[in-house]
Amino acid sequence: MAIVYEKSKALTDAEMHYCPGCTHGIIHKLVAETLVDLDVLGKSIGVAPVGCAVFAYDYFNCDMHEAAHGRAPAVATGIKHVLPDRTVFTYQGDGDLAAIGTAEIVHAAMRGEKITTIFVNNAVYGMTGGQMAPTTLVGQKTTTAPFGRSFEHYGAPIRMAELLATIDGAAYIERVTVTTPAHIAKAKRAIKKAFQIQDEGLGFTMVEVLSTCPTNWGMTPVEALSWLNETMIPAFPLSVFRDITKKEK
Amino acid sequence: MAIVYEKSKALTDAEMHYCPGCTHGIIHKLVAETLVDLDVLGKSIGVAPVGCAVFAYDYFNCDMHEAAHGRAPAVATGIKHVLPDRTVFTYQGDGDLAAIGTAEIVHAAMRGEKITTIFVNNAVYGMTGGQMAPTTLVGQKTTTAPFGRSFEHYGAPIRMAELLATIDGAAYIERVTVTTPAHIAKAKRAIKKAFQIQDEGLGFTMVEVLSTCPTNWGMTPVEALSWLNETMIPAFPLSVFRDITKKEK
Amino acid sequence: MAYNEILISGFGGQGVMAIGLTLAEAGMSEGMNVSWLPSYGPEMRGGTANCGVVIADSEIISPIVLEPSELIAMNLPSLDKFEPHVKKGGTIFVNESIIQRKVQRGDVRAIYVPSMEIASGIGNMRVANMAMLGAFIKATQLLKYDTIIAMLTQLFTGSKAHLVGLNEEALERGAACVD
Amino acid sequence: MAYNEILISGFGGQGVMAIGLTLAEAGMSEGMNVSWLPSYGPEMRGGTANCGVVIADSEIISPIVLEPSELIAMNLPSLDKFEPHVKKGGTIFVNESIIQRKVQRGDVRAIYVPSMEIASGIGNMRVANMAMLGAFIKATQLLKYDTIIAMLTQLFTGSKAHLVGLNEEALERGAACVD
Amino acid sequence: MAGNVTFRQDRCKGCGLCVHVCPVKIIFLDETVTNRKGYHPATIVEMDRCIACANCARMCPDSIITVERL
Amino acid sequence: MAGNVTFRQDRCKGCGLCVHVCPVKIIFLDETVTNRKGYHPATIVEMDRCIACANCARMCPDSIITVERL
Amino acid sequence: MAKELWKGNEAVAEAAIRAGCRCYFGYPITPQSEIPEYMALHMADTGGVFLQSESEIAAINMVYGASGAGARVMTSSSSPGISLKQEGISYMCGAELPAVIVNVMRGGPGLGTIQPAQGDYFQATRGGGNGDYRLIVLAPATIQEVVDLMQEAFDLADQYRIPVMMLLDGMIGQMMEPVEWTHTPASDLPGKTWATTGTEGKRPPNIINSLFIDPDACNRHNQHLEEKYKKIIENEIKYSINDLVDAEILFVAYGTPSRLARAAARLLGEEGIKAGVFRPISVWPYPYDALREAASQDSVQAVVTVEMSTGQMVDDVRIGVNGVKPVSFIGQAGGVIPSPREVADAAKKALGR
Amino acid sequence: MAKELWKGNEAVAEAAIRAGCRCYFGYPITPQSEIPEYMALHMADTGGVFLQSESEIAAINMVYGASGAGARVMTSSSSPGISLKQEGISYMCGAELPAVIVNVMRGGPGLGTIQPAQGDYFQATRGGGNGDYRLIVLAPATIQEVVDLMQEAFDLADQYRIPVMMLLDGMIGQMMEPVEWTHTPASDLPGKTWATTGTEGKRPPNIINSLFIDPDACNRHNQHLEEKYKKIIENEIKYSINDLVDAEILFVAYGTPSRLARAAARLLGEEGIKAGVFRPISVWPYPYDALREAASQDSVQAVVTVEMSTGQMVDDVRIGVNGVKPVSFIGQAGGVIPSPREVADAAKKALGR
Ligand SMILES: Cc1ncc(C[n+]2csc(CCOP(=O)(O)OP(=O)(O)O)c2C)c(N)n1
Ligand SMILES: Cc1ncc(C[n+]2csc(CCOP(=O)(O)OP(=O)(O)O)c2C)c(N)n1
Ligand code: SF4
Ligand code: SF4
Ligand code: SF4
Ligand code: SF4
Ligand code: SF4
Ligand code: SF4
Ligand SMILES: [Mg+2]
Ligand SMILES: [Mg+2]
Repeated sequence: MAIVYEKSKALTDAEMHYCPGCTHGIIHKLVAETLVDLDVLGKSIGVAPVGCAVFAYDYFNCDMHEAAHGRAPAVATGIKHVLPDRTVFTYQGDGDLAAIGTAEIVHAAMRGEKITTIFVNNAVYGMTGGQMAPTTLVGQKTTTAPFGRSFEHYGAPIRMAELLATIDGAAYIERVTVTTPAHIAKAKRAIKKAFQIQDEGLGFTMVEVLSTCPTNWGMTPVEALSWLNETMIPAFPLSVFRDITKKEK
Repeated sequence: MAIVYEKSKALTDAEMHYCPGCTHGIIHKLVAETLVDLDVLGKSIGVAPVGCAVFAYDYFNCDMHEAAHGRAPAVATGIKHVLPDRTVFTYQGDGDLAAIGTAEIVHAAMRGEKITTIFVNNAVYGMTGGQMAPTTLVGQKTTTAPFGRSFEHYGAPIRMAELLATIDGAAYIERVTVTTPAHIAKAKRAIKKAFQIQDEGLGFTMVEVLSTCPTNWGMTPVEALSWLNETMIPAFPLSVFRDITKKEK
Repeated sequence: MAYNEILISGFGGQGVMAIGLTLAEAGMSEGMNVSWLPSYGPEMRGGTANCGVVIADSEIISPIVLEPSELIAMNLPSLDKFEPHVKKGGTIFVNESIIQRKVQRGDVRAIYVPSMEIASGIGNMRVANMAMLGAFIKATQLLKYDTIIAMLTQLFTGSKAHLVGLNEEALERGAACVD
Repeated sequence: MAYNEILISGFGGQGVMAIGLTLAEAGMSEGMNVSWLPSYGPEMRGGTANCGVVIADSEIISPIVLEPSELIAMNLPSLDKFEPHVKKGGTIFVNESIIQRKVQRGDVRAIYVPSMEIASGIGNMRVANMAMLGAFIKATQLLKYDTIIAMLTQLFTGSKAHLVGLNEEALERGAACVD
Repeated sequence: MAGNVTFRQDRCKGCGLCVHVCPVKIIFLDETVTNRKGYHPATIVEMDRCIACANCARMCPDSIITVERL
Repeated sequence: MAGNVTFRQDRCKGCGLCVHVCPVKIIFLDETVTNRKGYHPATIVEMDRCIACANCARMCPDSIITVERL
Repeated sequence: MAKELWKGNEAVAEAAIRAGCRCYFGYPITPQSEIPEYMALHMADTGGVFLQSESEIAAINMVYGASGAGARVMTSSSSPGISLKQEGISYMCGAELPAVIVNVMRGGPGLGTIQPAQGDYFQATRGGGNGDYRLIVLAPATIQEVVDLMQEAFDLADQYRIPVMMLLDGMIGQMMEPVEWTHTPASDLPGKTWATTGTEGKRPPNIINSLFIDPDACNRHNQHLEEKYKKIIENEIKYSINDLVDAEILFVAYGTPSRLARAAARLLGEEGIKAGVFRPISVWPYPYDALREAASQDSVQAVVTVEMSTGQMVDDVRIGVNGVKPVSFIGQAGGVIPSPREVADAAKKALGR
Repeated sequence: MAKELWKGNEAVAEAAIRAGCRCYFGYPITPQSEIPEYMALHMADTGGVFLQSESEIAAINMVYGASGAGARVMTSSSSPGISLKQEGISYMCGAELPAVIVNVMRGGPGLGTIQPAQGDYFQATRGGGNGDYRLIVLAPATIQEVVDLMQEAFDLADQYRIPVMMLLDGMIGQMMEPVEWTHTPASDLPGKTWATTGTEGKRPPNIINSLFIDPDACNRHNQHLEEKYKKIIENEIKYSINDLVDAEILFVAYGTPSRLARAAARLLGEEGIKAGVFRPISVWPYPYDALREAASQDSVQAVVTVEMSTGQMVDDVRIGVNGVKPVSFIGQAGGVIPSPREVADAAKKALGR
């Protein structure tokens, strides 16, 4: 009897506090599995954000540092410069990374910090109760955009992968999702590649993962998967936006 | 006897504090002339940065608001939402806009704020005495990069025009310079177009102007012009990066 | 002189906050001073929550209910946590549908309400909290039954008007648990 | 007991800070207590700047020179601004190359040094400040001439060694202005 | 190619994502059981139909599913 | 097409940008004059050679040049 | 007018709108997100501006701009978010711009907890930002008072050209109490002739600025601000006193703890110990003199400060009491609410009983 | 060892390197940019890290990360930049991480001026950030003291797991004085077993965190911090007293103004008035008891606080003196330095002469 799948050793036994069916949990697994696959768990330091993933420090079975809202890339920069041979990653939501933390992520990318950022884009501020995020879709209703995000007032959602891909220090940028087993497999490959490129010291790496927030979208977890596939992906195309290992070949 | 050129009415009689030959002064003139040409001086509110242009409030002959370092786009946003029929512009250096103020400029662009940003890129922190800027060229020596900016440590200079051009809310983004009378004429056209698009309410507009800092570059003003032309322009190509009026046609 | 300090506690989703709000609104419309103060547990989703309601005909000094005169315990952790703090001579309303144990103290009055059975009997699980409220009103005589009905009638209009009846029935059946 | 509070003031670029630093370094190497405090005017570029140097054989209390015992005025605004603050019996060194007027106070000693003429005579405009320093040393007898020479010799070596001589000459010609 | 699937039912949040992705549709939420968290946990009766694809386990956000190949 | 160029010499910073861009090379910094700011101001002697192109004025960062066409 | 049950956070927002606030900039944070959410829903009805900013820093700088442009403007946040606004607040004080800033305090330090606390007293009253400046800081204890002070906050801001902070503990933000909406007639306030609204070619340019590069000018500006602060100290101190007659204990507390102190006083009364409660309503300007006077009353044997913190306002109590009576402190931090029982015990300890 | 003439800012940087600091993150701002510039030039020699960050906020959060990873780390800035670090400082205090933060104060509020001032005393000693926390704050008055305290600052930080702030007025940053470099042997400090350096599979994960969502846990954490702060108050108070014998006037001043006060004391001495100077070196923990004791001395008739601000430390002086003697204040703000003459006059006024 062979085990086909079991919980990753890189996750602690703590029960996760995420809402039922929230795909934050799936993304955690992929990161954890990658740390095991690449055999870097013991030399990894993760940086947790402020957002629904704030308790990520309780879930990953490696050293963890809880950052202030938006500042995870700066914290990771501090860690990596002290410990250049360690594997350092940040795990950040769209409010954290694309709103308050815009400057920090842009500059970590510019400096080509050898870190990996897992960017969980769920088009909303999950933790604080469903307010508008910079990634909220035009027309999408949130508690602070009760009539739907208006283009006239707030513009269109920001596409961070595309934006960061304009920066030379970024070595690898891909956008994926986890709404189907196939997507999950692809997301896993992206995350693995990002960590590999980090360990090769080639520069900043980020995987943006489109994720659901059934609670604040007001949907069942399964409905949320469909909404993501049908409505979010067109606004946030899945693609590799930068890969300097390709150029080199 | 016809006057071919005289000091713009949109500049006060105050003597400017800029170093001899610093092209900040030329850029001031172009903005001033534009306000007169478009007949918007009386309805203009300018936002001055923290940087060598901090005293811009003494030079422009319109209402002026001095912002905290990097926050000019937020200040301008506040003003414009209160007074949507006014012409609002920010005048910012590369430290101000591309370092500490990264989040504010990105989000003003995302929201499509109907403001015009004049972005003076001189590849250095002028006011504080020549420290490295995010736009400092690789290899360029500064007081905080005494051995020259290293790509390994700091990455390559950030290209804000290109970065902001990935954002839907940006209506017009161009990079120009003022090192020759021909460049000056072109820069003037760009600035004029940006203000026009602002007044048409089409979105965020920015003109990045490559500018000299003879003092901190350690050059004569004329040498500085050549260095800019020969060394900076290749790193910061002059071009229109976004123009939504073009698409519409 | 009325100065009631009421604590309502249970799982998120059991209508704990709504019971409190209804009490506060009713108290206010009967001309009394009221306050309502929610407290959410450390868990950010699910978990236990409670609210304190003060209803008084004099000035309300503190809105914080630490030693309630009445406790409405919707689940076991709530009863465990707050039973010791109820004032001597106070009343504890126990949601006996999911609380297996009895009140242990001898110096308080205990009232047992099978709220979920009542609700499922009426055919709408969402009125379980109204059964608790009914018992409360009957036992304390603090508020008029009519005040609640009037509030319900205001709240549910149009297509929702039929809910008034359901709620009323829950109130009554809850009240019937008080002997 | 020496407790000299010296103020050196002039345009940026006149070597004001360098005079002060040289004094402080020399004082230190002669075993005295010293402090050097620069003050830049509100203009960020150009404009007037000054520095205060305290040289004492006792503990230096405050490094801030508000009432100098010696003032070295390199330009007119400096003389205008600080002449009134010089201590009674103090000394004012006037860069007479660009200061047209005389010292007005009768209770201080005034020494006039044509620093720029001296410098151009030597053939290097950058030694003008050394002429002022020479006058200062001669007049105050606070520091040894040799100390300065030794410092210069340490500073200028190799291809710059010839500057020692120029500076020395400037010091001497400045000293000659003191009668 | 049969599989064996185990759930840590006490931790199941009844989100239904495993149900959704099972290609052979054998997982269901057991409404007869309410776990300590108040949810109806996922379960399988027709285990012999399982093809051990592990879709369910890969999808489960709470990592409570283990899949073995018999 | 001759021009007349005036400088507010007291405000000139002697940066030489006008000198640099004058197509007919008639502007020079007058070393015989030191203005109140301590600079040698720009000046023109051969004014009749000026073609009133205003390059100098457009380039002057301190806006101290006025150009007229005679 | 009839009473209505209002939640503190929503009452803050509604009261601001009724006070003529037409401009809100803010960033979500628990436990005050109902304020921006209420504004998002209702500001548009008034033709006003609601904008969710990219950060608290952007929000305060938008407020800076909007206030400069002459608007009645506010922002709100909770503790860590308020920390981020400190530079902006310092700028607004320097540039003398009016605005209302609401801090619904949660437990700290750092991320702390989302439960109610009072750990930001120092930050609010001493200036968490750089330089010598003050805010007017108002600390209501009931929702009705929240509502009443909100109008006053905007008026004071405009009258003195100063930011006014509403310092609420998270409890006040979350609780509900009846509110009676009274219509306050508009105050007679100076016109905003300094605002940057465009010259229209009719006046010299207005400049909003906090830079005074010349130290003498900067010092003069600071002395000018000092004068203004003195005027505020003279005219705008607010406090309330309960049960001072024959009090042996004088509790000092602001916000919700003042209500705990009154509950403690009732418990003490049951034991025959008389206790009064001194409640600063303006915590800057602080009612030092009134407090000293109350403490000086012969019957008072000890002054006990009650806070939801590890002791911050107690500094002001010491300054006010100035040694005339012993001062002690009782409090809990991090979201824990001290019970009236332990407050009463602390008082007994202070009395040596 | 021979004395060398050092500029304050450069001495700070050199002393940090000698104290084992191997990590610097900062953002330029006048009047302290010589610190990062010196670090840029010399940190590499030691194999250490110098990184210019994109902002002060990024800098303090890099410090947060580097400190968590076990490094001896510092940042420096000046007033407005320090305002921006407040959230980060609050986090570091919450997470109990050591670091040294240098503030070379300039005039405020807002952009203010680049001239020296002391307007950030409240921010430094009361916490400009959210929540109940403290920093150790050291305020040297000479360059030699800067250098000596720098080593101590790093050691205290590590010993107590607390950020230590060096609070310098801009004057100390810019001036030059002779320095004697003495070699302090490394202190016996606890190992950083809590650092996030990677588990290597050999220990359970370490977590650096300031979040305590459960209020009881958060309160316990606050009480734990309180205990630590009490220990620091017991052990780490530093001050100096000059000329207390028979003093009629007691000046209280920190940093450069303490030297002005001594100059004023000399002027007063010439007029036959004896004046002593009490100088807190640690402004947190503040030497309240020592100050009260000094002020209680019979000869002392008045206590006069001297600051380069409109009056901030005077609050602590009042708390310390606690009414035993009258307390008054003399100061100038915005970069203006009060003259010994006016300080002496203020003293005479306080004496009623
Ligand atoms: C300085 C600061 N501002 C605001 C907050 C409140 N806050 C906590 S999480 C969050 C946003 C969370 O959204 P996101 O980053 O998208 O993560 P998600 O919860 O959606 O996964 C905010 C605004 C905070 N804790 N600190
Ligand atoms: C919060 C804050 N940080 C830092 C500074 C110091 N500072 C003033 S201007 C400046 C950078 C100026 O560079 P840039 O924006 O490129 O303008 P330039 O002077 O080159 O035109 C800095 C860092 C400040 N005033 N405020
Ligand atoms: S609020 Fe949304 S993002 Fe947060 S745990 Fe719940 S579903 Fe996930
Ligand atoms: S420092 Fe540079 S940018 Fe600033 S005024 Fe001088 S030359 Fe211009
Ligand atoms: S392993 Fe595959 S077939 Fe078996 S239960 Fe899971 S999803 Fe269904
Ligand atoms: S995916 Fe996991 S948590 Fe969700 S229902 Fe299935 S087993 Fe339960
Ligand atoms: S106008 Fe043209 S030709 Fe005449 S001086 Fe100027 S640059 Fe030369
Ligand atoms: S460009 Fe202007 S400032 Fe420069 S030298 Fe010519 S006239 Fe003078
Ligand atoms: Mg999100
Ligand atoms: Mg620049």
